[in-house]
Amino acid sequence: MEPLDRDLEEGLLELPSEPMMLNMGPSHPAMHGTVRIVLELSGEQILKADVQIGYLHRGFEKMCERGTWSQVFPYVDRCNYVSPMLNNVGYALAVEKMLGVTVPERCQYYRVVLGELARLCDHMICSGAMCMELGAFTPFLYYARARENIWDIFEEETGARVTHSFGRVGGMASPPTKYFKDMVRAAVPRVIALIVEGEKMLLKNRIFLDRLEGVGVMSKEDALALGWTGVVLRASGVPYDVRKAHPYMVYDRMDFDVPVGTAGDNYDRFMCRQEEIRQSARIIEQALAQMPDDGPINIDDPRVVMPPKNDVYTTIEATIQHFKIVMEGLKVPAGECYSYTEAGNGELGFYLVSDGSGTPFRVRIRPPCFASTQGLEQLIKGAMIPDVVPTFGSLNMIGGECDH
Amino acid sequence: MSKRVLEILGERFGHDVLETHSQFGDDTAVVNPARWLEIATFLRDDSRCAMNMFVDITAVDYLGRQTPRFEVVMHLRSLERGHRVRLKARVGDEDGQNAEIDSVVSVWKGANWFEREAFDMFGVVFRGHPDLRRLLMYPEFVGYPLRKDYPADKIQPLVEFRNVPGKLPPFGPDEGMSFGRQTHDYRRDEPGGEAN
Amino acid sequence: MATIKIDGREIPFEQGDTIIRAAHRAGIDIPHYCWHPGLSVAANCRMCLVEVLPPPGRPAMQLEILQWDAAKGDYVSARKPKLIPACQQGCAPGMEVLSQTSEHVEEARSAVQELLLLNHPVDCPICDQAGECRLQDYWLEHQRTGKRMHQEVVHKPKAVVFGPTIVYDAERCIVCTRCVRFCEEVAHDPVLSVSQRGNVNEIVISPGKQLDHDYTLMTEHVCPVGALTSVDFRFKARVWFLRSARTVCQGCATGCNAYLDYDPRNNTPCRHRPRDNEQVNKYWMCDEGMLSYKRAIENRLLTALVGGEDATIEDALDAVKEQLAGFGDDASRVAVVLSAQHSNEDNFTLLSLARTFVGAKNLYVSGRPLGRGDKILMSEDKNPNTRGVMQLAGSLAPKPIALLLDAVKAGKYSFVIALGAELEVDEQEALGVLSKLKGLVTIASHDGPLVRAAHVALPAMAWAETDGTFVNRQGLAQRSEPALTPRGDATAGWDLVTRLGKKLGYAMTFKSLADVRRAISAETRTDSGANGASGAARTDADRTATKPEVSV
Amino acid sequence: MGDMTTTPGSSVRVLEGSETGFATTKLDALLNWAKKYSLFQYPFVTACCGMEFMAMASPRFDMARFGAEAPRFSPRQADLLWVVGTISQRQAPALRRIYEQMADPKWVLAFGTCASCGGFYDNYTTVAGIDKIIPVDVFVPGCPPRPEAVLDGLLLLQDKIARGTREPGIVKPRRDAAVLGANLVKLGKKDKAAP
Repeated sequence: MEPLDRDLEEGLLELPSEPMMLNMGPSHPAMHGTVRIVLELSGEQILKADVQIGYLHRGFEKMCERGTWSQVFPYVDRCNYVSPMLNNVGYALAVEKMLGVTVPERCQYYRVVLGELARLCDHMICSGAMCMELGAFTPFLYYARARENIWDIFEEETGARVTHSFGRVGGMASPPTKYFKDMVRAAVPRVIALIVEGEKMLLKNRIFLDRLEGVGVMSKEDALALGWTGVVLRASGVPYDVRKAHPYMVYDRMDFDVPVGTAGDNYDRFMCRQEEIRQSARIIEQALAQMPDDGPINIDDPRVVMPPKNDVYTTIEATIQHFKIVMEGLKVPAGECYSYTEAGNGELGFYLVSDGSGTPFRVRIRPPCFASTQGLEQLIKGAMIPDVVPTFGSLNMIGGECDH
Repeated sequence: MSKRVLEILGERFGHDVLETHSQFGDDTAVVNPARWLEIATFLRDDSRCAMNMFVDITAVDYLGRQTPRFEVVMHLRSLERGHRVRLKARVGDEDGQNAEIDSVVSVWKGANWFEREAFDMFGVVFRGHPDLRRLLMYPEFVGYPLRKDYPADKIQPLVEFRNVPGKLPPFGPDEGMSFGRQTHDYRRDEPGGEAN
Repeated sequence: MATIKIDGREIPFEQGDTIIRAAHRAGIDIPHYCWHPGLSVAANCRMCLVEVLPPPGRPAMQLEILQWDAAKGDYVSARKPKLIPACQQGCAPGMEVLSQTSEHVEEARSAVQELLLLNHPVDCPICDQAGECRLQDYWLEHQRTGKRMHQEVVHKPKAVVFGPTIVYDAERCIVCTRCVRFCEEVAHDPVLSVSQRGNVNEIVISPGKQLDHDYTLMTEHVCPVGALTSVDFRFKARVWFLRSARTVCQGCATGCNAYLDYDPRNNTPCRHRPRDNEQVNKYWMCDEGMLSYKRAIENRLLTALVGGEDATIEDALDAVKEQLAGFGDDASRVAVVLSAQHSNEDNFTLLSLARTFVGAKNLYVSGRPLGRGDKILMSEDKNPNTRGVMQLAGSLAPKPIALLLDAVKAGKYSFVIALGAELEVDEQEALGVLSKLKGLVTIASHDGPLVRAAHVALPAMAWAETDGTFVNRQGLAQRSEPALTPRGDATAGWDLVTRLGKKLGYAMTFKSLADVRRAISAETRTDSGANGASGAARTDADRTATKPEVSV
Repeated sequence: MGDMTTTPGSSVRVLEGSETGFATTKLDALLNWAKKYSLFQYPFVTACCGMEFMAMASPRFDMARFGAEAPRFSPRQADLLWVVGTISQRQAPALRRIYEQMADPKWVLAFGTCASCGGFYDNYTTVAGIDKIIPVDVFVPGCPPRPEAVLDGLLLLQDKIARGTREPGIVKPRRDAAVLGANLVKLGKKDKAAP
């Protein structure tokens, strides 16, 4: 395993006492995700921390250079497995940006709704896992139960519970089911109710609050300089939300607020997530109301979208189309583009380089929690060991995304 | 909307801004790697640019397509003005040697891990980086996986594998991801005879 | 030079050019099925229709048509320009042609494409052409609409056997008559013709005849769709898994330029395709050559042999040292056999070993025996590099192998170093004679008499595995790219010779192919005989570099 | 190990085929029965499959029903190692160390395709199946597997424990008509009419 490459001498200079090394991870009970933190302690206090990631590096970017543009979707899915739909949509938007196409309105609303549902899951799991690691197991069970409600919808729509691979360039894999709106309308209130119940258990809990409030404070300027985005940045008081700052799809027609923290500590991060869940619920409501009930889901361009399967088996034109897209891949104009969306943890960026062929030349993912995790070191320096757990939890590091 | 930034850069740094283009709505400036740090600092401090949000640093390997071989790509955003710009610098020669560029950690400390990752994956050395070591791969790893000439399925195990008698590997030599579409075969100059 | 304008782009043309030929030369691709640069014009696919603007001051030639007006729900009369097949219309100076920029043209192409696909079967999954099929490409480029005809399609015979090498599928056929014209005009064996008319027409073979001339596989190659398939390649590989290397055919002294398509996943060659070269093979190759790709893997010498037993190359080289004890003493007792089967580089290395270091004056050349030739492409000399060997040897010209045997019978030689395995004389007596030798070392890529006779045999790379230059019968030196990764212990011939020389204590310094090439050009510059070779080598390299990759 | 023959009516089960044949008695069976329902598990959760693992622990698919309730976050106290998710080359030493820290008797369950064979990460950084590093008792395919499949895997493991065999087992897809029927209904729900 990787040795701690800070020499002890300078540690000795700073401290009369012998500092103690503590190794958290890569598989630590009190920390989800696979990260290893090498701590240098004096007693309970953390003098130095070396955060080492990469234990879940799966070569995402390398694999993308080996298939067609559409074969990237399964990989994006597994980058952020807590809210795969957001990554799906993000990547689809990036490729569509290069192709210069926009999907039909119905599809945009569909994407928004599914995306926000995924955001619900993301925030719930983050909060849930965090309080589980703080010993509050019951709220986690509530949140997990609430997530099941949403996953039922995903399963109904996409056929998969977790990794949907449902996004497509120029549309979605299939149109919404007949009962889509009813299902969502029925599920969301139940989810919110469960969340409220969970909150009741947490927000009056002295221990919980003490471990959150005033712990892991990140100032506005540092958060910016560190490249933080999303909830963690907003909790530090910067109202930056891609959905507001650079509205994509139909977010500009949605009326929702961006919760902003004041202190930038764990508590703010936690509360921002809780509030965003409610905002997402609002967005879903409006989106469902505005979403047209019929109309095409995919753009009408044989060079991009797959033909209907039954045509493929019966007509030569569809067969040719299918062949072209599957065997050669859809051709993306040569060039480079950076597309960014608001994912669960913040700005999810895709920097794509195409050489005009059916295969990506380079797919660069800019994972939001990569930036936030590198802030962990600063957050826990000088803190106590127990503070590592809630701080790390509140950053919501997703292994697959952070380690690519 | 950030074409303005390109103009500012142009008039401030003259022909050290090698080329600029705006494609798919992104504005890009390819700059002289020697003045990388200087330009970065300017972009952050100049009130008209105010690029105080660091977004991303990565590299791209154009083996056999252009020299210098690597492109270091940086994305920046301004919180106040809400505009973005992409900064690129070309470094490194054919065999991947002396790919070096200044580190911008002193400008945005967020660049720290991003530069470490770029170093880890491409072997681009960032001068003046506080601690430049591998981030995602383990120290024992030899080579730079995201370079085009690193075979995607070449593993370097840390623990020796058990040999289970009669157990087949999950992928045979001709199976798995190496499924042979005309991907970027850095040895061939032309895309095969497929054109005929 | 006179020029025409295509889509506003000025391109030159030569006297008698058609629009499409001028465009093709300029690298502009005007979609076409029936036109082929090497064949006469049929103008029956109508895919290459273009709009030719009238000369200034002249009215445009226009057609009265009835156009469907969706708003009115009725046909209204309209006018549109008369389109002209680019493959038939000759160029006139200053002519202005609209190809992609005219919506009339795009409309026409889409219509033509739709017509061609009307009765096309849903065969792509089982069709060898899929992936390199014009119908597929042009549908995506020019039609992109679904099927409007819902009636049952016309059914025609499938898998009709035209001959030993070609199978025909009438349903896929668009009757562009390329194959018919090829048989008539190039192969001079008009056995194919079109029968019936309208949408039931198909290609038929003359009664009682077979498609069995020497160029049958070319009919498959010129077929723009999957109608004609070669028995050899049928169902063997999917083309999108293949890579291509620019090689030179090894079948005979003509040295046709070819693409060697191989499957990188299992490192096997799959087929030869002709590579256009006006100077050598135009657009054609003979069946023999098309099938000669198999020699890359068949009957190969894959390990070093010492006394017929497998050995590592190192051991073999040691064995050579013993076998050739007293080798250097008397150069007159040493004979060196060059090979018309191997590349210039291999031969030159052996030559320099013989001339510079050993000082041997006795050169011979081995190769395959003469075969059938014709007036079109096939030459009787079945060796790809005879001319090259002669040019390299220069003044002291290598003698045929028969003389070597006589000399050996007469006990003139005791040592022979040979390149290549083939002999054009009867094997049995050759073996008998060669057994007299004190030491026979053979460096060969394939198995053969010389290998069987050799005391020590070293495995060389076949042409498909290494970079080599071959000089064809016109004296045109042509590079051949490596395609496959070497099989077995096969090593580059020049490298083997160098190591052999080192083993024997000579200071041979070739470290890379580049060294050898430099040495060759250094020598040929002084030697007038091979100026053609090196000069041609340059032109050839240029040509392959600048040749526009336009599909024909 | 060889296959197990049971003489009908007798409690003695004779194990043949292995180099040293021996007989097991009811006591062993009893012990196995005990082990079977008191699996203390150590979840080695790395990746996507962790989501489904949470779902398994959560109320709807309640693992506790099968006597595999208590998670032990120290390998020394655990006897069932769940390897949940992709194991990268960098992670491999940690995995092996944890396995070696576990006390016998111990079992390993490979949760998901990545743990079983590396999944579609056939690249420079992923271990193609944890059985290259540690012995595995049960493979649960799926990317990620549905909780039902995992429960099947758990039952399969318990069955193996009861029978005392260590042959690796793989969870097969359900083939019974009920499930197929359900699937068909599910597909039918998709609105074909929608464009």
